[in-house]
Amino acid sequence: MSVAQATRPPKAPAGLTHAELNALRADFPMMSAQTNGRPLVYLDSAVTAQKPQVMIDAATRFYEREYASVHRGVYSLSQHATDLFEQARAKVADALGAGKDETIFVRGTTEAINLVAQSYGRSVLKAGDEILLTQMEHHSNIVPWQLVAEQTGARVIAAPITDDGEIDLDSFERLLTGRTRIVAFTHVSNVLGTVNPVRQMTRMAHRRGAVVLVDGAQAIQHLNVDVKELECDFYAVSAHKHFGPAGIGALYARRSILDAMPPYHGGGAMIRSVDFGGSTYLDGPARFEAGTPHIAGAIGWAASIDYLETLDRQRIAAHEADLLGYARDRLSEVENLRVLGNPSERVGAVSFFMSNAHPHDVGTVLDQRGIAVRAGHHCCQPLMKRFGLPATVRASVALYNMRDEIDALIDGLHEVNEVFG
Amino acid sequence: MSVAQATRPPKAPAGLTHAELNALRADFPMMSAQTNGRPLVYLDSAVTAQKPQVMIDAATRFYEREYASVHRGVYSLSQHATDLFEQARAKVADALGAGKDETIFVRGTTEAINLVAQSYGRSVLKAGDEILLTQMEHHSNIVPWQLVAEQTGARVIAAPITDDGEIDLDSFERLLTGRTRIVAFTHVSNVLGTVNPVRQMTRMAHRRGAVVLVDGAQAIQHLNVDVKELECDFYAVSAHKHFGPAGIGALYARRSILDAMPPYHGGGAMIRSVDFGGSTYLDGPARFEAGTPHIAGAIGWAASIDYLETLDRQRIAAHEADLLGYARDRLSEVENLRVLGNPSERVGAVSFFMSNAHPHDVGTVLDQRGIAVRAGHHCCQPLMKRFGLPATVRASVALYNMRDEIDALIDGLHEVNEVFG
Amino acid sequence: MSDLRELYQEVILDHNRRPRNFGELEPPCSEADGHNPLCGDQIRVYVRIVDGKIEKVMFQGSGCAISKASASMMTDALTGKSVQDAAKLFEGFQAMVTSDMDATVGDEMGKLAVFAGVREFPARIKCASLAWHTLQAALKGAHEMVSTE
Amino acid sequence: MSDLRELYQEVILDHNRRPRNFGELEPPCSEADGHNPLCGDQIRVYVRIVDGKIEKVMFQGSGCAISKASASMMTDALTGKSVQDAAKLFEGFQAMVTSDMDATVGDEMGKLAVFAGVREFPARIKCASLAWHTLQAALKGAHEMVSTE
Ligand SMILES: Cc1ncc(COP(=O)(O)O)c(C=O)c1O
Ligand SMILES: Cc1ncc(COP(=O)(O)O)c(C=O)c1O
Repeated sequence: MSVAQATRPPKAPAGLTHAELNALRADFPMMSAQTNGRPLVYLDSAVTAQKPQVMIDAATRFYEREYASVHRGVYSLSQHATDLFEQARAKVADALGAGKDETIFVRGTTEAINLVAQSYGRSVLKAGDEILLTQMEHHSNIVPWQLVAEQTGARVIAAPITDDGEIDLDSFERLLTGRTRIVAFTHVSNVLGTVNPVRQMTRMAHRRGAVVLVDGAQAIQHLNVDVKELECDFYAVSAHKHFGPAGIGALYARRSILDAMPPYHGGGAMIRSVDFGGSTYLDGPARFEAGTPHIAGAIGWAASIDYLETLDRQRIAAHEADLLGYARDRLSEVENLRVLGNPSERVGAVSFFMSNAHPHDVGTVLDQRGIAVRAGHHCCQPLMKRFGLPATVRASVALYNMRDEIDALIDGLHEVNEVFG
Repeated sequence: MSVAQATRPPKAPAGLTHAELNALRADFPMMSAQTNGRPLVYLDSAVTAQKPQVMIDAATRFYEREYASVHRGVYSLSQHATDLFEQARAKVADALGAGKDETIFVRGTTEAINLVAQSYGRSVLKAGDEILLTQMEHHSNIVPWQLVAEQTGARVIAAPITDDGEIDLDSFERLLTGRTRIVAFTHVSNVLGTVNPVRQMTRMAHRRGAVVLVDGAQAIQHLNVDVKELECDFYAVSAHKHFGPAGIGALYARRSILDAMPPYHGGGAMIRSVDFGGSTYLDGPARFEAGTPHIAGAIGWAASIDYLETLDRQRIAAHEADLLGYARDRLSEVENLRVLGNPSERVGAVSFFMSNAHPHDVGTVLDQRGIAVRAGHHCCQPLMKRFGLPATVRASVALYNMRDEIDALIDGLHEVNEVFG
Repeated sequence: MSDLRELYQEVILDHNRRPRNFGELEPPCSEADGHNPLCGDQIRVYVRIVDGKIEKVMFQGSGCAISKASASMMTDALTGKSVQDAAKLFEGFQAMVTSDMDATVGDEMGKLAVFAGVREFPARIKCASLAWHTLQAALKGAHEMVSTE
Repeated sequence: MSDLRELYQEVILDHNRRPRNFGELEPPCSEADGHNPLCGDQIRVYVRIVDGKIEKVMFQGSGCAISKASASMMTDALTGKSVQDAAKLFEGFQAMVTSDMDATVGDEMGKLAVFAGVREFPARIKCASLAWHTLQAALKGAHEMVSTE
C-alpha cells in the first residue's frame, strides 16, 4: 500500500493523487470485479464495505494454519487462537477509543442494540418510562426499543428532524424529561449522511439522567470514533461496514454500566459455575459472549484495522469529502432529480429522488451499466414517511471510490431521464 | 477427493483404506499443520472441527469476487449474494431433513437455544411450569433455561443418568408431568459420546404435551440427522462442528411452532413495516434474522456440506467407529486411567481420568508432543459433579483422524505415568 | 441497453404513466394487500366477482414501473374473465416471468407477453408478480397481507 | 521433553503429591475463593494476620499440579512474613512467570524460582498465579470470588 502515513501532515489536507488512489484500489480485489459484463462501480458502501486483500488473507491463514477454538483448550494451538482473538478485541477497542474490558463482540450493530435493550433496558425500564429516539433512525435502532417497550410498559418517542435532515435540537431537548431513561440515536444517518452532534446530545441526555446509546454503524467507516470524547454510554458498530467481515461487530459499554448488566445469552464461556441449583456468571465482556464466537471474523477485522492504520486518515477524509462534494454538485445537473436534505455536516451518503422514475427502476437502469446503488427505504421507513417518499436512491462513497465513478453515475441518471422521459 | 460415493454399497461397510484416508486428509490443510515443533495430532474435533480447503476457498472467493450484502439491493451483485445465501439455507435445511422455511440462521447452537428460550419459552412459560433437561447437558443447554425460568417463574429439572453414562429412561419418564412444558436434551453427549434415544424421548415428552428441543451440536458431525424422523420440535447445530466456519449455525423450528413465535431481535430484514405507532414483522425464518448476517459463513458451510456429500457416509461412519473402538481398547492398556461411562451407543468422544495426574497436566504433557485434546469440565459441570470429578481429559475423533494418532495419544499417556509416577 | 429496452417496453412505460383501473373499488368486493419489503412496494387489489366472473378489478398503491404496469395490465386482462381463466392466466404469467430466457411465450398471454423481458432481471420478477399474488389473495376472499419476500 | 521437566520439577511434583498447609484454617481469619473457569480449578485460601504479620496461611481445593504446588509453596514462603513483604513477593512472582524466557530470576524468589519454567507454557501461567491472586483477595479482607480468566 502506497498511501503512507505522512511524516509531516500537509498544511491543508489534500485528497489522494491518481497514482495513490489506483494503488489503494489495487488493495481491494472487488475494485476490479465485473458485473453485468461491465466493470463494477460500487457506490453502496453504506450497506456494506468491500474488503482489502489483507483482511481476506488473515481469515484464510487462520483456517488453513492456525485453526482452533478460543477460551477452551490448554494446548498451544488453542492458546494461540485465544491470543489472536483477544488481540483483535484490543484493536477494536482501540479503534473506538474504548478499553478492551468494555468491548463486547456481537454479530453486528443490530445485535449490539438488541443486547442493550434486552439486558440493560429490560432490567431498568418500568411502565411509564420513555425511550427517546429520532426520526432518522435505522430500523435496527427502533424495533429493539419497541420490543422492550412492549415487555416493560415503557414508551418509544421520536425527536423530529428538520427539512435539511438535521436533528431538531430544541425539540430533542424538550422531549428529554424526568421520564426519559434511555436515549438512542445514530452518529451518522445512513440515508442522509448527516453527522449528528453526538456530544451535545449526549450531554443534554445525561443532564436528564438518561443513558445514551449511539448507533455507530455508519460512522466507523468515515470518522475517527472516540467514545470517551463522545461521552456516550453505549456505542454499536458492525465490522462489515468497517472493511471487515460480515457477522461480527462490537458493543462498547461503559465499564460501570456493563458490570451492572444482567446476562444476555446463557451458555458456554460466559459462566463461572453451573449448577442445577443456580449458576454464576463471569464479569466483563465474557458475560455477554456465550457460545463459540466468529473467531475468524475478529481476526479478519483486526487485519482491516491494521490496514486502515497504514493510511493517512486526514488525506483519506479529504478524498472522501471531495467525492461527496463532487457528487452533490453533479447531481444538481440531472433533471427531475431532488436531493434529500442538506445537512451542514455530511459524510458517506447522499439520497435522491426522481420525479419521473421510481427508485427501483433507477436502480435497474444503473445496474445495467455496472453501477451498484441502493434503492428502497434503507431500513428507515419513518424517515421516508417524514419526507413523504416511499423510497429513495442512495449513492454512498468510501475511500476506494473515484470521481470517474461519480461521472458514471451521472451518465446513468441521464439515461434514466431518456428512458422515462 | 478420492473417497467417492460407492455405486454399490459394500456388504459390510468397511473403513477407509490407507490411500483413501491420506487423500481425505490432504483435503484438510490443518492435517499437515505443526504445533510445538511437532506434526499436529488433532483429537479435539468435539470442540471444533477442522476445515476442508473447499470451504475456505468458497468464503475467499465470495469476498474477492462476489461480495455484496443480502436481502438489500436490487442490483445483480446483491441479488447473486442473496441467491448464494438462500441456496446455503436450502442445503443446511436438507442436511437436517428440514424445510428451508423452518431453518433459521443463528451464530451457533448456543444462540439457537437462547433464541428458543427467549422467544418461544418466554411466551409460553408460567410460574410453576417445568423445563426438563438431563444431567449430561452442555452449559449452553442449561443456562438459557435457567435465565428464562428466572424471568417466568418456571423451574428447571434434570433427569439423572446412569453410571454407564446413559439417560435413565424410567426416571426421565417419571419426571415428565402435566407441568412439563419444554424438554431439552442433547442428541450426543460432548463428554461421553453417548447417543441418546431421541425419538423415544421425544415421543414420551409429546405424550405429556411438552415441546422438545434437541441439542444437535455433537450429532451433526457424526450422524445422519433427520429432524422429521426424530420428531422433535427444535433442533440446534453449529457449522463449526460440521466442518464449516465458526460464527454461524442453524435452528430448525417446526413450521407450525415457528409461525407462532414472537420476534427475537428487532432490526433490519425482519420487518414488514416500521412505524413509531407500531411495527409488523415478516413470517418465516426472516423474522428471527435481524441485521446483516454472516454471509460468507453460510456460503462456506454450504461448501462443507457439498464436500461431505462427495464422501461415502457409511464407510466414513465405519472408519470413525473403528477409530473410537481402537481408542477405547488401547486406553485400557494405560495404567492409572479410568474411562468415563460405557454407553451402548457412542460416537465421537471418549473421556477419561487419571488418578495420578490432573487433566490439565495430562493436556500439557500431550501438547508438548503435538497432541491436542481437551482437558477441563467441557462446559458440563453438572455432569462432572455426577461423576464426582472436577474435570476430565477428552479425546475426540472425526473423519480425518487415523489409528496412528491414537497410538501417539497412548504413548503420550505413558509419558504422563512416567512424569507423575 | 437493448436489455433495458426489452424490460421497459413502450406499453409498460405507458401503463406506468397512466395506470388503468387505478383507484378504490366500492363494495361489494374482496380486497387484499400486497407488499414487497425489499423495495417498499405496496399495493391493494380490489375485485368484484359476479356469477364466477370477474366483473371489475382495480388497484391502488405505490411502486416501481414494473409493478405498476403489471398491476394495470392485469386489471385490463382480467376484466370479464372467469375465475378459472384468471387462475390459468396467473399460472401462465408466473411461468413466463420465471422461465428460461429462451422459452417461447404462448399466444394466450396476449399483451402480457411484454413482461417476458423481466426474465433477464431476476431482482425484478417479484415486482412483476406482486399484483398477481395479491389478486390471488383477494380471490380467496380473505383480507390477507401478501408478501413476495 | 526437556521443557516438560523444567515445568514439572521434582519439588513441584512433591508439593503436588503432599501439599503443605492444606486444609481449613479455623477463625479468626480472612478467606477468599479463587477459580479458573478454563479448567475448573477451584481454590480457597485462608489467612490469619497478627500485628501486620502473616501468622498462618492455608488452602483447600482441587486443581492441577501447577496450581496445587504453587499454593502449597506459597503458604510455605509466606508464613511469618509481613504483609508488605508478601505483597512484594507476589509482585516478584507475577513478574517471574510472565517475563521473557531469558530473564534472570532474582535470589529473593528462593524456592519459588522453580516456577520460572511456567513462562514457556503460557496456558499454565494462570494455574501458577491462581493461589497468589486469591491470597491478595483474602488479604483485602473481603470474602471475594477471584477469577483468573
Ligand atoms: C445506521 C445503521 N444502523 C444499524 C445498521 C444495522 O447494521 P447491521 O445490519 O450490520 O446489524 C445499519 C446498517 O444497515 C445502519 O446503517
Ligand atoms: C453438546 C453441545 N451443546 C452446545 C454446544 C455449544 O455450541 P456453540 O459453542 O457452537 O454455540 C456444544 C459445543 O461446545 C456442545 O458440545
